[in-house]
Amino acid sequence: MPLDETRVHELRRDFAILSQEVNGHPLVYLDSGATAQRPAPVLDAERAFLEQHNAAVHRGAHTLAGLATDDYEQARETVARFVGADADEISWTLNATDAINSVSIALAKANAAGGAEERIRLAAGDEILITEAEHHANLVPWQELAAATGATLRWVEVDDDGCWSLDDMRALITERTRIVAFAHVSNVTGQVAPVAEIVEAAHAGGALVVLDACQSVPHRAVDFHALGVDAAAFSGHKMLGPNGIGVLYLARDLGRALPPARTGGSMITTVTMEHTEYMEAPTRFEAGTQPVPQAVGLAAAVDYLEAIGMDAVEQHERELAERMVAGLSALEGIRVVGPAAGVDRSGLASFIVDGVHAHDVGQVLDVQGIAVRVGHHCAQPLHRRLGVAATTRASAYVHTTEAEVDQMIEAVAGVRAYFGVQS
Amino acid sequence: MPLDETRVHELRRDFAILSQEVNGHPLVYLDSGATAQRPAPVLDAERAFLEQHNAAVHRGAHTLAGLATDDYEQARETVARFVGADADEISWTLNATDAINSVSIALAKANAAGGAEERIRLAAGDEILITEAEHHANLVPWQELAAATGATLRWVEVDDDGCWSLDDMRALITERTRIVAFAHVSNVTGQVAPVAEIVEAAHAGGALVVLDACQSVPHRAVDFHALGVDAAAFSGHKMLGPNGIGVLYLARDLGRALPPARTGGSMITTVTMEHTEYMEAPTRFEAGTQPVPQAVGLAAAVDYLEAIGMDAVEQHERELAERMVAGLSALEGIRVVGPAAGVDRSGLASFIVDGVHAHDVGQVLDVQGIAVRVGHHCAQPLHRRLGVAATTRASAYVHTTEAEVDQMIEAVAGVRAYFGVQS
Amino acid sequence: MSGALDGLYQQLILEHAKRRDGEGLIDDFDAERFDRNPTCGDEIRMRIKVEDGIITGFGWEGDGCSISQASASVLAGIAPGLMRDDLETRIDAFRTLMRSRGTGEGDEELLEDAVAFAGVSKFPMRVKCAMLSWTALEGCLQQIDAGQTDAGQPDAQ
Amino acid sequence: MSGALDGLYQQLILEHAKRRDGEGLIDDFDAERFDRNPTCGDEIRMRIKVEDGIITGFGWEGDGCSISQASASVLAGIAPGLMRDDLETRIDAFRTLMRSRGTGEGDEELLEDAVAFAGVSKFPMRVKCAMLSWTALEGCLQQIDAGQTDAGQPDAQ
Ligand SMILES: Cc1ncc(COP(=O)(O)O)c(C=O)c1O
Ligand SMILES: Cc1ncc(COP(=O)(O)O)c(C=O)c1O
Repeated sequence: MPLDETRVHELRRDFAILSQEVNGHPLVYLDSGATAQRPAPVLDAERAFLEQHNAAVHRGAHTLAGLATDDYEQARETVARFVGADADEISWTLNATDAINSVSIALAKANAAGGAEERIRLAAGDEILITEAEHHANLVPWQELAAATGATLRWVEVDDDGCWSLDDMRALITERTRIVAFAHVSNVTGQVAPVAEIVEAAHAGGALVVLDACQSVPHRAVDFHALGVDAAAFSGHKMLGPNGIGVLYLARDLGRALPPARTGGSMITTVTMEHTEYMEAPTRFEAGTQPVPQAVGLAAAVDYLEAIGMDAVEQHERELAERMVAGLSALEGIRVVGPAAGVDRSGLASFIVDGVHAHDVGQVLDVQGIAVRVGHHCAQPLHRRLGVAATTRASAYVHTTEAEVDQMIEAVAGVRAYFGVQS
Repeated sequence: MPLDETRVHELRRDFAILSQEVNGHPLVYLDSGATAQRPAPVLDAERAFLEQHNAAVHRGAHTLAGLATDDYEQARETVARFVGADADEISWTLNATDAINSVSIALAKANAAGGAEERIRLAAGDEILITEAEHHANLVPWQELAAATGATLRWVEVDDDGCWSLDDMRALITERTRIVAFAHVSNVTGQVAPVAEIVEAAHAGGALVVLDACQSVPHRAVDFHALGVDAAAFSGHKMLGPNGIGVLYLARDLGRALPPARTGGSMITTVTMEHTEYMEAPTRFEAGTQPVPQAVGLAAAVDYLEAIGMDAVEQHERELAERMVAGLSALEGIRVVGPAAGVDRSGLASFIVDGVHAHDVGQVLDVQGIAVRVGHHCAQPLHRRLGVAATTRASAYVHTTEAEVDQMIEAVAGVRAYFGVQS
Repeated sequence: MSGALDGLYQQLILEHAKRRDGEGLIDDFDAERFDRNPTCGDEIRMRIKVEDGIITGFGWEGDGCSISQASASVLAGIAPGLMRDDLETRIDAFRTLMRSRGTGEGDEELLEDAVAFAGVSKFPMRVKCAMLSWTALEGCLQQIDAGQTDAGQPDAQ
Repeated sequence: MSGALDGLYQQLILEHAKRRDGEGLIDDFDAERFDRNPTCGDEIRMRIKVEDGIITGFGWEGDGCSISQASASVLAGIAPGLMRDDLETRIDAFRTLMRSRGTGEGDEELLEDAVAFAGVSKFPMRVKCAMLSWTALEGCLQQIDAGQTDAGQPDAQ
């Protein structure tokens, strides 16, 4: 079933926050790329859990603890199935950033301890390959791992539109490459990476592939097994789910090989004062009390998205993105970055208004109730390459209407005149 | 105002989960030491935030982002004030375990990178001092840090009741000691550590003090500045607040010296492909999208606790603990561990039922609707010293009544007979 | 209280928890395994001897709740003298019973005294207590197949 | 839209954002500072010269929103020629105005063209844009006190 205007308006009723007025105008929320809003079923699922089953999981023997543990593991199953993974390949983290750091910290630990398996060992001369378009969350942790191991960080450069090419990526994958990390979908340009092709090239040389799936899992059907990646990360708050929960996918083999980044309760089998033995994945990667109500909420978000259908979500956003790109590009002095028209892009558009700083653009939209994001979007190198400190980004989700997109475009159309910039 | 029965019954109305029946009996929840329940004002605060102000903080320029940022920083102020800290000394983590790991991982990083300040540098011959009573969360990370730096892990031993002494601790603090880490209140014995005295001894030798405040902050007034500790950790879910949020306190000096354990968005000033510069504390320690609604919920929990008054909370729990200890100790074949009667202990009692495994004890209580925790409570070394694999722990909170404690004692009184253990 | 509990703590289980049949490690063995339930700390060390595909020696040492200890004791009355394939069938039957969430009764011919554990399946959190010794035995059999005799890995769940 | 925005984007501010008075780094200077607002990426590099306690040279280079750029331009009309103590009084007055959340009007004698920023205080998220150059100048003065001339630390917030 496509996500047509009727259905979108039905869905909007689930989002209380969208019925608010902001600065005297109905809120037009076009910042889902930064954080999504949560529909009532997600809020209700979390609250029901807290009012009926809440208890420490995997620890107690009492009835509530049993119910809570069932809900918790059921949530893991739901999320795993949603992304084409097995439940024991999914562990919870604070957010996607934490998930990526868990991999880089674990790799640094494994190397420091010595005796790590060949495929997770890095040394001087080895290379970690990323792209110039990465979010800082998928960039700085690799700088740190390079510093810790003596490996070299390399990157695929982007073009004038902020996009990078498969050919350039392939050319940089050599026998020295040990890790290839990149975003499935860019949070600035909306470019969609050819994951399977990169996995093939990377695995041919024995490199691990780490996928930043923050902007893909919420917006299109994703199957980690089919893609063949070794690790992946995404966040609950970007997919209609709770804050305070991220997901780390570790393919079974890698989950067996990696030591835990964090240690503590609930992830051990035996602890003496001298020595500790750890459980297997995924529990090994879940030290301390986990975000249990959040896992329940995230599973409810998955149910909500599946009820809409991820293909319908993708299609809806593609249409909105095309509308944004066409409408904005038609304006004098506006440059939309990212893939050319007709090329796959996710439901967002980042743009530069000639002569007006992004912050001022955002301000003009905000007084009209339109929430967009302005800044470097945690991608400074990309922006440096684009020659600006900041862009303005409008990002859509399931509740976004064509009318909202049009309203945003019309507001942008008035910006340059307001600031007296000549065309 | 003391927390008398009338007031306790008033408070109970805020906890929907407590009005449930479990196994045909009204729920008697005596497992707050593992995870506390959340009163309606906490749930409502989180939901109100999500339905009115939810947005990415410190990032957007739009109105919601501004409101969300205000709420978020206001929550930090509230929590900081509650524990006698300045707002910039408080950063959010996944849980207390994550907070302690953030310190140990940061120290390992600082050492590996070289050039760390003298006071945070560890080397072979240096010592990390903990106790045999620690929760695994305050034990395993220090084993890891010792392994990473070549330092030696030492510990204060406990006596037959599971308690350790200030004299023994002092005797082990030498000029080699660089870190002293211990629980303010033990989650098994309820023993309360003489923090100020230990801080004095540790600081005299130049060692840092890391306080595991998981079981103190929820249950009594705590002032980190007054105690003089260098770092401290506690969890939202144990203090009527949300899961998915922990608190790391870093005294200003230490916060300046420590590198971030995690890196990514929102904690940087400048990122190039080659190099990254970080913000100052607390932002430096908050990579990626933070648990913003949880921070708001945690602040609501603090408000709730402050409305009761932490002295009243402490007093209430002291009375309940005395009642537990007296009632249980009077039973044939029951041994309560922890401080002797009359000595300060928090609102819990862990005990051993002669001839009956803790798991069976918990089961007998559970069918009567009484939820207690059984197991090693993430303190295997302590239990090994007590000569058992598991104990049964009853732990109270603001909503616990004397009648509930009595019910628990009566249920325990029937256990040995049921299993046919002779007295 | 008794009513609710009696389905779980059958008289036979309470007796076995005290009798502890088969307790004690045998010296002449082909496989040894140490398993632990990390949630509650129950643990068992088991050794078996297999000759011509028949279990000829069986002994265990353990610490844990009455369910886990009784289960090892009951197993000591079943395993010795069986062909290993037959034993595997029984392990599977026991696992099926434990997973039945109160609906199964168990085949007394296959499971003998172990049918007394049928009530445990209504208490999902106790199922792993009952399974501990059976999983350890399964581990021993796998070791023999793999030709190892070293103590097994602590159980992860 | 104009109505709501005009309190923020006073005509004088829009003009200054274009005029960019004082733009360009001076070569002969006693203090230099680079500050950046990490949230939005606005940045400024500022150099000043001080002789006998009087600001005799002032120049800046920057990139950012109109508020931050106009604010630097306005400052260029205020700072040169002032005694440093006097300048500090004005920085404090500007900060007070910015923190007034729409209630302050600003003393025109002290703040001159900078009173045009009064409306910014109603937009809490833009206050740090307006403050950027003023904080940088404060940093320069502190450097002179401390006897350093190296570029400052990037601003943490
Ligand atoms: C004394 C103590 N320290 C640390 C922890 C770990 O807290 P969390 O599981 O919330 O990280 C706990 C609770 O489990 C505790 O009681
Ligand atoms: C592509 C991409 N990667 C990583 C992140 C980091 O996610 P989080 O802040 O939830 O950790 C984001 C979102 O901010 C993102 O868009």
